[in-house]
Amino acid sequence: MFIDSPHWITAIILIPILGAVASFLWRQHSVKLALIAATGTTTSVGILSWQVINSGVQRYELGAWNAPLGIELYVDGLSLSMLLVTAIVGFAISIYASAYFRDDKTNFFWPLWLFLWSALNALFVSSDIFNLFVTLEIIGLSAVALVALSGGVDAITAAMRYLLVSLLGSMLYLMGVALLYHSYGTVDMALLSLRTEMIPSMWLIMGLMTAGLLLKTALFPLHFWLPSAHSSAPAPVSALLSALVVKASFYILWRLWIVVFPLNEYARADLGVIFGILGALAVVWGGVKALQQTRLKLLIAYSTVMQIGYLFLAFPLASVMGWKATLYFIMTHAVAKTAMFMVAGNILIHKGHDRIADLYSTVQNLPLTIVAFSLSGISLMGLPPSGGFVAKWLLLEAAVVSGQWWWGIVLLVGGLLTGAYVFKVLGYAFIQEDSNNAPRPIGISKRMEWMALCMALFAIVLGFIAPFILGIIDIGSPFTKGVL
Amino acid sequence: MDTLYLSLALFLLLTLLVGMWRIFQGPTPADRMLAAQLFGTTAVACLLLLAQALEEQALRDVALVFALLAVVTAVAFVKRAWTAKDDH
Amino acid sequence: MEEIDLLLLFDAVLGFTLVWLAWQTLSSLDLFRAVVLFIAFGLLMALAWVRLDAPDVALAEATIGAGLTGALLLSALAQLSARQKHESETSLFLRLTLGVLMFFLLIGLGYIVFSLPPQALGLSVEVAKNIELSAVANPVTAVLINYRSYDTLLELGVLLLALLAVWSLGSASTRKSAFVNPVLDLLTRILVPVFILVSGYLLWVGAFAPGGAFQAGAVLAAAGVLLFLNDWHLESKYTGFALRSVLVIGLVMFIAIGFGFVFLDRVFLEYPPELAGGFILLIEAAASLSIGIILAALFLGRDPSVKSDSCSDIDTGVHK
Amino acid sequence: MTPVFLYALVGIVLFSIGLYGLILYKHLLRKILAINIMGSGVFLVMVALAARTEEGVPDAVPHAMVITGIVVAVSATALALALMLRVNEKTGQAVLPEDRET
Amino acid sequence: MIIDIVTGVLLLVGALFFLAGTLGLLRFPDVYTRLHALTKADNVGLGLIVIALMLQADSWFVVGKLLLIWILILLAGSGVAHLVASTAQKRGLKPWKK
Repeated sequence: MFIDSPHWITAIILIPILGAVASFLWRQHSVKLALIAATGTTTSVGILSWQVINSGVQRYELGAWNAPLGIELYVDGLSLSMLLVTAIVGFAISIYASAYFRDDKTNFFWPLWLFLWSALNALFVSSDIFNLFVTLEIIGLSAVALVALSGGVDAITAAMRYLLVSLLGSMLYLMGVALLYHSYGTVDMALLSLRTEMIPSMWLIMGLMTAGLLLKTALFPLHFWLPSAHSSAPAPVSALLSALVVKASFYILWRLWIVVFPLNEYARADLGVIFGILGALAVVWGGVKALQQTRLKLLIAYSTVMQIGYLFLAFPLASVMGWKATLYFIMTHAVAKTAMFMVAGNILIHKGHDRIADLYSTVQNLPLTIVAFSLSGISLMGLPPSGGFVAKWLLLEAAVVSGQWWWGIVLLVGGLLTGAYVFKVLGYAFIQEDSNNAPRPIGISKRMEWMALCMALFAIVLGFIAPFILGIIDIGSPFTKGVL
Repeated sequence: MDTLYLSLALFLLLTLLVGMWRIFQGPTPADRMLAAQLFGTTAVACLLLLAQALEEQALRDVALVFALLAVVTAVAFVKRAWTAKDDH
Repeated sequence: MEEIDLLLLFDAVLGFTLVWLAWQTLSSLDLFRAVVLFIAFGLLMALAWVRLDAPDVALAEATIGAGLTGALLLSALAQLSARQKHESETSLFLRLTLGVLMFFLLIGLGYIVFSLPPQALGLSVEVAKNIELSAVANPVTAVLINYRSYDTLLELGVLLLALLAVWSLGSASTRKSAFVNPVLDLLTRILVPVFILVSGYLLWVGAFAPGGAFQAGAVLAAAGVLLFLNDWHLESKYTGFALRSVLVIGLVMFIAIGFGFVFLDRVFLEYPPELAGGFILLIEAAASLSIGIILAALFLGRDPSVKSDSCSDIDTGVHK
Repeated sequence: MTPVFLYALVGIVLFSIGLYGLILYKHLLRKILAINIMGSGVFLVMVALAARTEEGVPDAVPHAMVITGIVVAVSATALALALMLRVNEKTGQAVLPEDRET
Repeated sequence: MIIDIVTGVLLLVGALFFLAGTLGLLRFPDVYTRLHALTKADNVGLGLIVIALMLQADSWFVVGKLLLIWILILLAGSGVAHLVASTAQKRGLKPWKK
């Protein structure tokens, strides 16, 4: 039957590419074509998830060549969760962007974004570490171009820095790929997981690949490039970068760490302490810096630095529950951060600036937007019943089970810091001021307000549907070594 | 015979190294570019010798491509990069 | 054994020179010198590929690595407003720390490389075993266009994406021609057909000997670059949709043929062996065309259909 | 020392030099050249080690990967150069703000 | 056998021209004279080597390809020499005088 066809897995990669090509070819219709492609992509991800939920892990041999000679696609619960969150966030941002970009120049947004989407999907389903390099490059180049789209000095220099960092990360990763291939004769993750062994040279290979990917993921102290890039980009782009792009390199790192690197449980947890400490520092540093910011988009960007820290707290635990918490963090953060950047975009268009101190009377003019900001703030803080709460709860439980309760303190501190900066913004936004002399604010499209609210609500809803989501994550038990 | 080809290839590689001095020294960009041009031609000769010695057909194609692309870089230099402010 | 010794000597000289050139490229104060040294570096890299029995890579390096990258670098250099001759001083401490770190990295990497077994088959047996089924006789082309054709498909995407990215940066300033030179004109007229011929030859030869779509495309791009350098313009009626169609044809053809056979109970990118040869050639031809035009357009650096508003004459000094 | 290991050694030296240059030098053009040199280093390691087969016919898979890599590198370089020119146009210098001479 | 000797001699002389060209590039005093040195290597040096290798070629195809390479280098060499010289002159680079 049509819906049972095994080829849907290729559709999630091909539809956005073809959409990119179409919106590049027929420029005057680029928005329409891109929205069609976005709908098509989201639908195929939906069909693919239906297949995976019903019949388990999906595998696809491209060109009918199996590994190690060919490249295989592979979807388990982890890949699927990433695909789903990408589809939801991606679709929402597509609709938001169709209202956000009105002027002609930005019609490059559509092909660039669809390329990015295609590469993200390709990355999440690939099980070949060289192929992952190619997808990483597409992601890197399109993300850089998207940052530069607004054309200002800040954006251009941020894009340049981002490109250099991204290329450096790729080179380090590629060196690791080269050495792995020549040590074990394959670039297939599943085969590598059977072949790798803990020999001395493995340490440096692990170090190179990890360093390259951490640079792209912007874990403290390698986050230096992130705030400028994420804050100077147009709002929909910022949302894409914070919600999805940094997660892509994290996903590769995660897979390598669980599946490919030859670590036993204990070694993985011991090494994970380094990540845990860096993650904790990222949470504190990002939180404090966010609190100090005077511009809304920079504040949200530093909040991303902080939230990336959370993703690494599960590494010292190295337990299935900890990993589930990480995945939940990824999903919630993606959705909530998308909402926040949409809010920032709305405010920016509405008021013409995003200075936090001058946000007075926003609540009267953009009530939906401020509700969206509050809701996504709740999720980022981790208050019940939001998705963020589930993530923190899972992590706390995992920490207590493994007797490392102190990681819970980081969650607490992080929650407080998040609360502080969210309320700082809300505080200003609720000030009422008779603003006769202020420049007349610009009305914004209702679509933009509603999309922000939808995403914020979804970040809360993620807390209610936790059992369903956790069920999806378990498909193919991705966190057990030797299953890929 | 192969020994002759190979020693000549090595010899050409060495002359190429000597020629590199001009790239360093300049003084005008044109001098550097001329040296690079000679570099290309020497590399072509080197490749042709290697092709003969190692009996590798494809190396002649590489030499052919070298010859073609050398023109492009040289023209790019003359038309684009050679600006007056660097001539001393 | 004399030949082996000579070759080893050749390798040693080449290897040493490569390292030295790389070092000099980066530490040159004069940026022009750095670029010329880098071009020389690319040429020698191609010789290294030849010595490593990788003529396909040598062709790619000679065309793309040394040739087009060199032209791109020269052209970009010319548009920099000021050539910063002096790197501002970095602290000795930083240089030393970094140097020591690099030294350890080198030791580590060296250890890995030398601890690898001196013999390893990699996938060469698999490649050879299936070569009959791949419809091409050159193993590198077989990997690129059949076994790992998905990588190649995405790579066409990378190229197109890079062009989109460059175009999205907006129109760079156009350059007025420095002078019209009849000799250059003649040279271009003679060479462009040769380039196209060689490009076709590389495409055709790629099926059974070193060569293939990328190399062919790059040679085609070189022809384009030569034309642009000779102040040649695409007529404006071709710069819009027509140009864009050519840019994407490689990618679209690849996907269309790759997916076409899905309807005949194959998987994506699988070709029935009896038809594979023809379809692969079709894909490769479309791909080289797109690659060539994309690379040439990258050199031009702006969307030719957009009228550039800022026209600045950077190339001073000729008429003045 | 066989040619295989000689070239692999050259590859890792190039990789390290490129990394050093990328971090240390400030002018964007130098940084771009440095990344290209790093890339050449990786490619050299890939191809050199692919020649370790018994029959003397090298492993074609890394060769294909390197061709892919070269094309990716030229795409990235083209974008980097275009961005560099934009930075230069906007700020008057082809360096990142944090590296600017005061 | 005689062919081998002729080849050898041609190759050696060709290589000498390359050496001469390189040395000329190093020793000559200005761009114009260095151009002169360069074209010697391009035209004569490579020409001799190509002729020598043609004698050893095993097919007409190879001969044709070698010839094409030489012609290309000739064209490029003379074209570029002309361009460089005329540009140098336009830019006011003075030829060297004793």
